[in-house]
Amino acid sequence: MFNTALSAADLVFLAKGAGMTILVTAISVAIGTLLGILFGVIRVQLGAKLSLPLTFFLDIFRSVPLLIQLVLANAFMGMVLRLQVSGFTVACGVLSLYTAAYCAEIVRGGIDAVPATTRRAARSLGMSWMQDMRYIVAPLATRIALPSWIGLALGVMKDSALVYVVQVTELLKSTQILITRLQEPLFLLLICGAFYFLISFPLARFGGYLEKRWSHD
Amino acid sequence: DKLDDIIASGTLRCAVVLDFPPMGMRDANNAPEGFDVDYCNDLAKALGVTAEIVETPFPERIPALMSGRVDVGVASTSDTLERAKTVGFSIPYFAFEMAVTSNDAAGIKSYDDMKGHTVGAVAGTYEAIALEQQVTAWGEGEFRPYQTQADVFLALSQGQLDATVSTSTVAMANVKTGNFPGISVVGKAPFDTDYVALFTNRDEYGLINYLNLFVNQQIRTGRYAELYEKWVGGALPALTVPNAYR
Amino acid sequence: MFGYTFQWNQALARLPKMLDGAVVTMEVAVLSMLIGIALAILLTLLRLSGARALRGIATGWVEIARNTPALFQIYMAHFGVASFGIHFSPFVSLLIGITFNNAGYLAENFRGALKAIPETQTRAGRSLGMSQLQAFRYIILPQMLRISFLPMTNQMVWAVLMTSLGVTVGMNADLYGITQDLNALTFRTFELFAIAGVLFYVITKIITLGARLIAARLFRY
Amino acid sequence: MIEIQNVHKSFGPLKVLKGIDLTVEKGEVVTVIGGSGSGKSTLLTCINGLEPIDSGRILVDGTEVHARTTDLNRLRQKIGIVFQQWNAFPHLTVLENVTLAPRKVLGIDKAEAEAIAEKQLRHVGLGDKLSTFPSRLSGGQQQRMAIARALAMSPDYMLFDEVTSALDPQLVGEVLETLKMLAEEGMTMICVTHEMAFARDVSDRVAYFHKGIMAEIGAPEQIFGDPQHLETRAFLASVR
Amino acid sequence: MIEIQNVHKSFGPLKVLKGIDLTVEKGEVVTVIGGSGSGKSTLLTCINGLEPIDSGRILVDGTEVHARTTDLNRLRQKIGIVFQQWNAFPHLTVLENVTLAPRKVLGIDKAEAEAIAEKQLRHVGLGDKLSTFPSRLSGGQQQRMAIARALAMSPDYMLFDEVTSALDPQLVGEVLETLKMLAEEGMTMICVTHEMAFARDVSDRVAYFHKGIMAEIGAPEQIFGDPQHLETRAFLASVR
Ligand SMILES: Nc1ncnc2c1ncn2[C@@H]1O[C@H](COP(=O)(O)OP(=O)(O)OP(=O)(O)O)[C@@H](O)[C@H]1O
Ligand SMILES: Nc1ncnc2c1ncn2[C@@H]1O[C@H](COP(=O)(O)OP(=O)(O)OP(=O)(O)O)[C@@H](O)[C@H]1O
Ligand SMILES: [Mg+2]
Ligand SMILES: [Mg+2]
Repeated sequence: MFNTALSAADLVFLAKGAGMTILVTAISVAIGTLLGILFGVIRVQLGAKLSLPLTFFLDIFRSVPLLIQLVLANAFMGMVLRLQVSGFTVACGVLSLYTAAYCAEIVRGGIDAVPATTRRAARSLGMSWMQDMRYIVAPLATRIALPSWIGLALGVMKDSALVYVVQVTELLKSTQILITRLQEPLFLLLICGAFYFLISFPLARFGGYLEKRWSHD
Repeated sequence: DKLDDIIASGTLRCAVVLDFPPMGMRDANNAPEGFDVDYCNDLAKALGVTAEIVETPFPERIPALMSGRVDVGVASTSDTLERAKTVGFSIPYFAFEMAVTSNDAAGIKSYDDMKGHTVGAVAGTYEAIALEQQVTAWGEGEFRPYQTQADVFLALSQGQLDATVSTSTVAMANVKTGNFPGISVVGKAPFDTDYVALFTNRDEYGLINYLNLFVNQQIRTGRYAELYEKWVGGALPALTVPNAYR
Repeated sequence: MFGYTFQWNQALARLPKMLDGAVVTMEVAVLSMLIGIALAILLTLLRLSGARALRGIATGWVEIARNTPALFQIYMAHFGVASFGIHFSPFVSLLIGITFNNAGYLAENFRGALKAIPETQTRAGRSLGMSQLQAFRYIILPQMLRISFLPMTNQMVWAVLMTSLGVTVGMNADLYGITQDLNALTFRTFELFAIAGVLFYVITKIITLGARLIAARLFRY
Repeated sequence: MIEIQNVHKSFGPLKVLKGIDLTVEKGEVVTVIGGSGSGKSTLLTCINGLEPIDSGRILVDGTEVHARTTDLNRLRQKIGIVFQQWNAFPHLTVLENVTLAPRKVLGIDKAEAEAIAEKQLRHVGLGDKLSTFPSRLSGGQQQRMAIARALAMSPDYMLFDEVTSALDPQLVGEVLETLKMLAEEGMTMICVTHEMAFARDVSDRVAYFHKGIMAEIGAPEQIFGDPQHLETRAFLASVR
Repeated sequence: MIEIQNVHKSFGPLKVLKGIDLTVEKGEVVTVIGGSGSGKSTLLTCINGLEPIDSGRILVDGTEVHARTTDLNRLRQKIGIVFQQWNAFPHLTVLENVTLAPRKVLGIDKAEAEAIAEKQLRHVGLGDKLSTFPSRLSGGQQQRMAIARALAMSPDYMLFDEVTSALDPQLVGEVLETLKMLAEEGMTMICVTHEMAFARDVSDRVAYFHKGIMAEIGAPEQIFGDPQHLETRAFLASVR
């Protein structure tokens, strides 16, 4: 169907972009999840009032376009603080906080969904707060939160397409570079879209499946 | 100061825009090449250090400099007064004439033919600002800014744009690649010449001085003409303005 | 403390222009939501319909919208479809891209909401002599929209944030586009984008608060 | 008149109705009793055409329910039905619940529909709840609202499917009272119920269903006093 | 010995306990009865330190529960408590539910904890359900599992908070049997209950709570046979 000038080297170039997409996503989701769990637990422990500053801070990451977050973080690091940080670091930093902001909500929802009576039962057996968290709350909250978390991770992967503004050549940017050279926009875009789809779709389905299965028992 | 730092570190890091042929672009192996790339290499040689090309799109040039990720911008940057409030410019090292490139199907033969058509340019550039003002003055047609020079020419060849104004060097280079069938350079745009300069931090007078002298030396030694012939070709544009000092 | 001199008044002088941009941003977001909701309802119905082909198209839409980046969808709406000789202006391309995305996500939400409405509701409506369409229109749809109200609010916020991607298809009248143009003009990157960020924040807060007020008025049951 | 003639109905491999014959005259009250899964509910949903049937015929005032040419929406207007789950429309007030169908289906204008609705709601004792939302009503009140909603379409027939089964015991009485009142007013009714006392008091005839077959039908005195079938006896013993 | 001395407790403006005094000796079974909201549950959760108190003292074997220096986690090991809602840990099997606390809190190794758990589960009649998940158990079985779970920590005291209230009537008996068995074995127990027959049969003393005050306490014969307070009489009349 397509008569293409795409060479093997270009495919490698695209694959590198895809690798960058996955790398940025993996780092950000990993750090963001750890932070998100921390923030989520803090929010639950402190209660709505005391954690207001944290809530406000996290809310910013969900209320300002990611593009602006990236440009601002980059400009702040570079122009204001005059710190020498690579675009890759900025991208991972911003995406991590972005992930953490959403993840904290998911974690909070998960913890809140564990019935207070169940937690009381655990504490009544002499378990410490940490033991209650570790053996009762964590497994139960994970079940509730995992499907949403999968959705979040996939969302971060899709949103990582924006890190091009801080000089990270990820998949979509690689595609654009090739479009410049080869002038086959539709074909190249389809390859790019297919890549995202092939990663996202099965995992999203899996998340939906888990949600369905776990909501039944 | 920074000049000493560069010499001491042994590397000169230049911000170069790589989707702006023939000033900056990639070869078939996706390695950087172009006028600005060579110019940076010359500067490094003069300083006795090795050059490092840091790819930097237009909007990223200043943060890259401010953060110290690059030492000098060799990035076809117009030396506007507005910008000079933020960074320090050298004397001009290159000058662009503006050219009109059109999609053959649109039947545009000159600058004035663009009236009433959909035209575009790279967002935030010298020519984009001028062209947008022109479209407003004509009172008909539409102006569209795109993010990169590549997107502009893509849109032009797809027929989404009827014509664009860009630096003549860029126009020639893009038409020559053969990537964009059905477009041709049809004439000059009557805009002021766009002088572009090297830049570094505003307060690095030592380095700015050095850059000024370097630009001067490039012309004196004929290296400027040589590079111009290599990447652009044709009549060498003058870098001085009549009746004024700089 | 910082080695950088902030020049806020330079940037603030451009605030009126940025506010104009905010209005365009809202226009795109609101339009994309209205059309998106209508399309999402249609997609939901198609996904329930018996015809395989229709179901397939609707499902394909929903899955592509949910499993590829929004930036990709917008870029596709401009440069991708142009390969077929179809040309949309930047405004329309952005609108199409965001609407496509909205409709996909909302349709998925609506489907979940439908599952939460007991099947007996349709039965009750049909038993009163309502046609299938009437039962959907008067009984199922209002409940579905209520259940989906919070997701719809979130999607509206998303739509606002997504307008920032319009610059990739030549849009420069919206808040992000204007900010970027001003930045190219003055190089006051930090100040300008900080102001844009605040404006976006305020817009999203207005939307969430407004939605809460509307919900309180609308859903008294 | 409702005529049910040799009706068969399956869900996949499961035969739920295995040749039902029953004629209900105008003004008659027929009560259907029987074990769970015996097909009572299915019969009702077949009568108003919510479910298709496999064979046989159901005629309502001479119109064949499952004929292709029958306008089911019109037919259903004259058959009111109330289910076990009180299917209140939660997004509408009580008044709106009752006026919705008259306005949208019959095209009656708002004022008139509200007059009808108010009359029916007062009839079932909900005259003071017009602008309340269903979530504020007790189960018994919701069920009475559902009855008013059906009555507002001025049906000729009413079908009731275990309308009291999901109610708290103390709420059952008020709903049964409403049914009794309707019966006394001469409404033609088919009631599926587990309330034997109600069946005995109100019905003209009682039908006993067993595994998709109408095992026995007769006057309440006969069915309760002298059941002919072994299963009927066993069933009545079990519910007592 | 549990000593409760002039305990006051409020939730915000609401005074829930208004000076409770009660001493429970080793081996004693005290039953607490009283109307809804009278503070019975709150008292139990104060005894094991799940809720702070406003004033007064609670001593368990001489240790003050609410003293800052008290290690509550250790204290709770000797006070088993079972709530109205059967709080099974849904992600663990029955055996894991019971072994979790001994292993993680007491640090007993797996084999030993399982031996203990099996013993306790057999004790409450769940010896054949070890690897079942709680969602497969009836309410009564879940409640007995909760009792076994508490017993597996070898507590010195057991608190029961209306452990049968959320159960279907036919399941109540099996749980009460288990409690009775424990009482006969000499466990020190405080049971909040609405089951008057159980209170009468099993308890050494019965306490009647009314609006945050322990209005009356005495032998079951006295409380049920000859209640001193008007409220006690009214309450007993109402639950009969
Ligand atoms: N939509 C359906 N799909 C498949 N099977 C069905 C469906 N509706 C009912 N059934 C089955 O048909 C049989 C008869 O159901 P029906 O509801 O008519 O019984 P019933 O006499 O009303 O019982 P109950 O007293 O429990 O309401 C049952 O076995 C039931 O499981
Ligand atoms: N965590 C809490 N926060 C606020 N108020 C509470 C809390 N727990 C209980 N209360 C209130 O304290 C009062 C006493 O409650 P408690 O549960 O002790 O009563 P009870 O005697 O156990 O009643 P029941 O028989 O209904 O279980 C009630 O009014 C209750 O609403
Ligand atoms: Mg039934
Ligand atoms: Mg209680």
